[in-house]
Amino acid sequence: MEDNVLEIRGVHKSYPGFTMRDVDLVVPTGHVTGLIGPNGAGKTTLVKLVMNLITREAGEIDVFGLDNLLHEAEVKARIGFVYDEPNFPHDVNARDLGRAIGPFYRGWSGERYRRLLGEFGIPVRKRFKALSKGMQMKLALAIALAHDADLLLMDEPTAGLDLEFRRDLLEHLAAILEDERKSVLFSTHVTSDLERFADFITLIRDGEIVFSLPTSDLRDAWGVVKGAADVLARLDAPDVRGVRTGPHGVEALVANASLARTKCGPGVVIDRPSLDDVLVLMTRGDSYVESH
Amino acid sequence: MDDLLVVERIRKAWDVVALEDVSLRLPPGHIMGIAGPNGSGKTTLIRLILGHIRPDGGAIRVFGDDPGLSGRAIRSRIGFVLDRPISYEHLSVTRLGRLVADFYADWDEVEFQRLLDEFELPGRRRASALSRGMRVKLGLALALAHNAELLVLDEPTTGLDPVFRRELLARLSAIIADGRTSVLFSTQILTDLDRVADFAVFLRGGRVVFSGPKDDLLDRWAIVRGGPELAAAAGADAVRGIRRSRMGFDVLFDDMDAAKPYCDGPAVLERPTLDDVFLLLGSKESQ
Amino acid sequence: MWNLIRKDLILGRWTLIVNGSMALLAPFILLIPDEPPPVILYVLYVGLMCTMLPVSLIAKEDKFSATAFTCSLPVTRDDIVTSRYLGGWFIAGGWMAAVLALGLLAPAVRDLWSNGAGGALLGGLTMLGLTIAIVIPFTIRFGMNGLLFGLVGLQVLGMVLFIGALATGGLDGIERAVKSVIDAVGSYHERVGPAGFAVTVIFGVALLNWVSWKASRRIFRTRDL
Amino acid sequence: MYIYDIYSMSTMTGDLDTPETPRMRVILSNSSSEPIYEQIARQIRAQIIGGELEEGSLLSSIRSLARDLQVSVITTKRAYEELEREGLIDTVGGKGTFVAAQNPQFLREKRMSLVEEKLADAVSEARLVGLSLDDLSEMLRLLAEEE
Amino acid sequence: MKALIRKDLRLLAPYWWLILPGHVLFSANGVISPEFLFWIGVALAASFTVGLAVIDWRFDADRFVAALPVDRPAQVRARYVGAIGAAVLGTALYVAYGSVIVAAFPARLGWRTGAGAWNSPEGIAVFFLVAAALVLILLPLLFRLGLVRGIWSFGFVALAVMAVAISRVSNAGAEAPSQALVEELAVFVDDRGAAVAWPLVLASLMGLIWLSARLSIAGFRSREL
Repeated sequence: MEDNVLEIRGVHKSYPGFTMRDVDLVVPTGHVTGLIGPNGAGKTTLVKLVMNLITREAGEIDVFGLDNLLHEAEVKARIGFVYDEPNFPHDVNARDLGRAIGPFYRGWSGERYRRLLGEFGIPVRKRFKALSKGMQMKLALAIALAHDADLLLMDEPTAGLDLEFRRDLLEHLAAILEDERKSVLFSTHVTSDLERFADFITLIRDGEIVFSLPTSDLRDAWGVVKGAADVLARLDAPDVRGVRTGPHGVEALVANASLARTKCGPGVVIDRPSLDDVLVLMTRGDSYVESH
Repeated sequence: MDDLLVVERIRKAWDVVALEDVSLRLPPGHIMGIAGPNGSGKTTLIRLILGHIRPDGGAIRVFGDDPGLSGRAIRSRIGFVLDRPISYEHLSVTRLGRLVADFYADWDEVEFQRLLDEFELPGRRRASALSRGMRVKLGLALALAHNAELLVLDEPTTGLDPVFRRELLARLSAIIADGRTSVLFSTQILTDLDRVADFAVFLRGGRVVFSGPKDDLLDRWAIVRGGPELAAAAGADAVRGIRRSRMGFDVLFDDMDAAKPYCDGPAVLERPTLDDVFLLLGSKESQ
Repeated sequence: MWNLIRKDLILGRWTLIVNGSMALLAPFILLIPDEPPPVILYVLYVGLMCTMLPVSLIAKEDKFSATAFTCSLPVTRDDIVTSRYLGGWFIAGGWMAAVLALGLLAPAVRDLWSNGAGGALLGGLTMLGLTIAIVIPFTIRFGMNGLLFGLVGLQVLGMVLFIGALATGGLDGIERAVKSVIDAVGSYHERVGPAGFAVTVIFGVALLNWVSWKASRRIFRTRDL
Repeated sequence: MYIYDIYSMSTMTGDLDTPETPRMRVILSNSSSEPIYEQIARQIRAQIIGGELEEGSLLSSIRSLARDLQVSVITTKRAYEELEREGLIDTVGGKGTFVAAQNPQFLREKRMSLVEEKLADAVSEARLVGLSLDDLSEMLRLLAEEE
Repeated sequence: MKALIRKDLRLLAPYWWLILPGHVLFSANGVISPEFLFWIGVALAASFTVGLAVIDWRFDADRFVAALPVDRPAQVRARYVGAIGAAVLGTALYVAYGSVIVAAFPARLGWRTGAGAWNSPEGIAVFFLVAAALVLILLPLLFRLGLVRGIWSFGFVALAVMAVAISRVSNAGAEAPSQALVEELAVFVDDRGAAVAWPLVLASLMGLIWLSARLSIAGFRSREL
């Protein structure tokens, strides 16, 4: 059993206006890895590279220890995928989709698929176009979860879904993860979902992996130092991950809050960073290109 | 300065009840966030304010008038961004500006150009070529360029990344700084309300589950997470919601002091996040 | 790979039924007032309607950009291309045979086959083969809109050439060239006789499909979805 | 590396510590259990008693403070109301909010209660850690001599 | 209301260079006969009138417009001004194309001239009536039922109107219904004398427009957006 379900080494991919150069990423098995980053950072590109929807100029991608080009079919047989724009034909209903997709997967269970449809409240006969956006996403999820995949690859699966469904979905995924052979790679803008649920967080920006860290590190070791401008001088530079100046002082994201505490003394506020804070403080203003 | 928006016991139903007995008030110079799951009535409420539909029961007053009767006058003082931020996407940004400008007597072209620069929106680019975040900003620029007194935004932050969201919310905070303009926006991401929202309204199945200053929730309310013995707390009057958790029960209190007696022993007393409040408030067990 | 064809059949059920029924209208050709039409017309009509089936499936997949979904299933890209060719032949060929067989039940249609049956069938198969060989690589490379633009572009080009030839009086030059090609085929037909001619045509169509299949695989391998 | 240069850039240009009118400084923490409006009131009260905000100086308005701190207007209003009840600030209709005239005696009293409060915290912390009274007074003596 | 009209013009602005050449090419078929020219003219006029009528649905902007400071009667009035304007434009184009054709092929065609001819006042009035009638029926349905149900019900209503019109006129001349209508109007004008007939025709036309507008306003007032 591989200790890494997904390994991306030295991948190079470029679009007009966007390049991703020698990207390395490792997704450990049996865990949930959250992928966060601003629009156009390359989250969707990564997912598409793994699924071989787009070609790459250089680099290797191993899934379940197998090269995803040489063993394309076998690798994809064990991946459950959900894209931010579920692109099923519009005049198809859930029952047809199940009958058409089922045979592709060894682990497919029609019974589990029906149970998921019931649980997610998806009408079996209704045409795809007639479903609400939320319902369309739930159908894509039902299909991804119905064939007992070892890796769930999700690009923005909860876009436009409400809090209650997101919580149920996370609980559903948590149940799946009790089997430590399963893993989840989950890209989202709603970072509050990841805060409690993800074991590792990978931040990607402008085509570069900025870091891949356990969520506990971000939550417990990292800190946001808030204070007057002179506070920055007291911090040692390599520890600072990002700075933002506000009308009332500065906010500095540091990778070692306890170290910062010793440096700054008791008077300075050091908060626990939310993932939004991490993302905002490590992003330089508003540099957005078309989302990839 | 009386309230900009007054909604009294509004009822609206098609084959299913969309809004039932909803009341809220929005004074000038404040931000109100409306949160709720899909189909909880958020968009219905916005359509009522814009006069797209008429209520079946209750009354709604915007700037003191009924949107159904004097909709035109009211809408000339409202800036809106619908959940589809931009229509007529085949037009360029400047052309869209000219089209919308025609409808507003007090359209301020200088302000519109300034907003386009601030939001880094290229004038010649077609709206269809903009990302969702950029389109929301264009919608906002169009809404702000005729110094509207009430801004109505339907799920502006859905699908935006955190940096964009925080920037948009900061912009809303700046808008109300003049003390005259108010903002009403719906959202599914409760962290949007954490910071700048003054009032929070939680809708579930068309009913108001909470409505009031958001600070009450963050400063006064409390959550006790504990074992099965907490089931006994269900009866207490300060309890606003109770929900089964893995280890036992999570109980939501609307007063920190009322919660203290329940957290002796293993139970933990915490300050709630808006996500927790929202989930616990409407949870089935609490009804 | 047969799963892919099965998937297309299930998901494209309604499209196939609607377009397929068009082929069933073939016998109405008999209503044309003058003496019964040559059987080649009947077969070509059925052939054309049947080739619309795979083309409409490809158009549907292209319209909803469902190819990304198909490509995410546990299949290789080559499987997808191969399933389009085999699927095309299987669906179009199969339905064409069925419709023609069905037509035999009606006596009026049966005696249509009295003369020139072989040629007609050959014509139908050739058209089927040519359409599949051209449409699939074209749609993979340029998508359905590309194909439509291409067709419209060809028509406009044809019109321009025609007017150009009309203006410069080169019309008969083109006629002569076309006539010479027809004569060459005619003389070849005499030399090898109908059976030999049929074999060569079938071999030609098969070769074309093979080349087209190879090209499509190469194009699709590097196409970003 | 990108992150380093942002840090050094901000210090080099020194735009952070340009001398400004003695402005009120409020740093909010969102993970402390103290409500936001109390944090605001506490920090402004300390800056008034500490003398950084002299008598009569103009404070930023409720709304511009809310905008700066990215909090709700109601929060800053509640903080100002609390300070006004304590007589530390007063709002002149139309002109804004000013630091109220503090009579020195009232100021000393306020400072004394502040010191008392801090000592009480120190004592409770010490008890938690198991420090005895002598150790605590020893530490106090060392700290006092240092200044 | 003026802003709404300018809006529609602005929306069409990027498309003019595409619409006009298409129309000119299409109208060339009118060379066959006045009947052909008439119906092609009506088709062209309809492309303007119906195009304008559904423009906000085409861009999925009906909620966007309803959120602007305009009341519903103003939207209806602006839509009618646009529709009638388009019908006038269609009529003008019809006459223009006709005159170009007559000028280019005078001898061979020998179209009828004088009273009851395609370009006589009666001919133009009938053309305008038919072009406008189309949209005067469609708009109330669109405003009351929205796009999808509006177009469906329009289909049925239009069929009914066509059936009535053709059955009434068929005895006069099956193969040229429009010219038959023109003759009928010419006879109507002769009987009563131009001074009486034309005001009557104009009055009935205005009445028709007014009635359709009233229906639309009533329907749109209570429509939920």
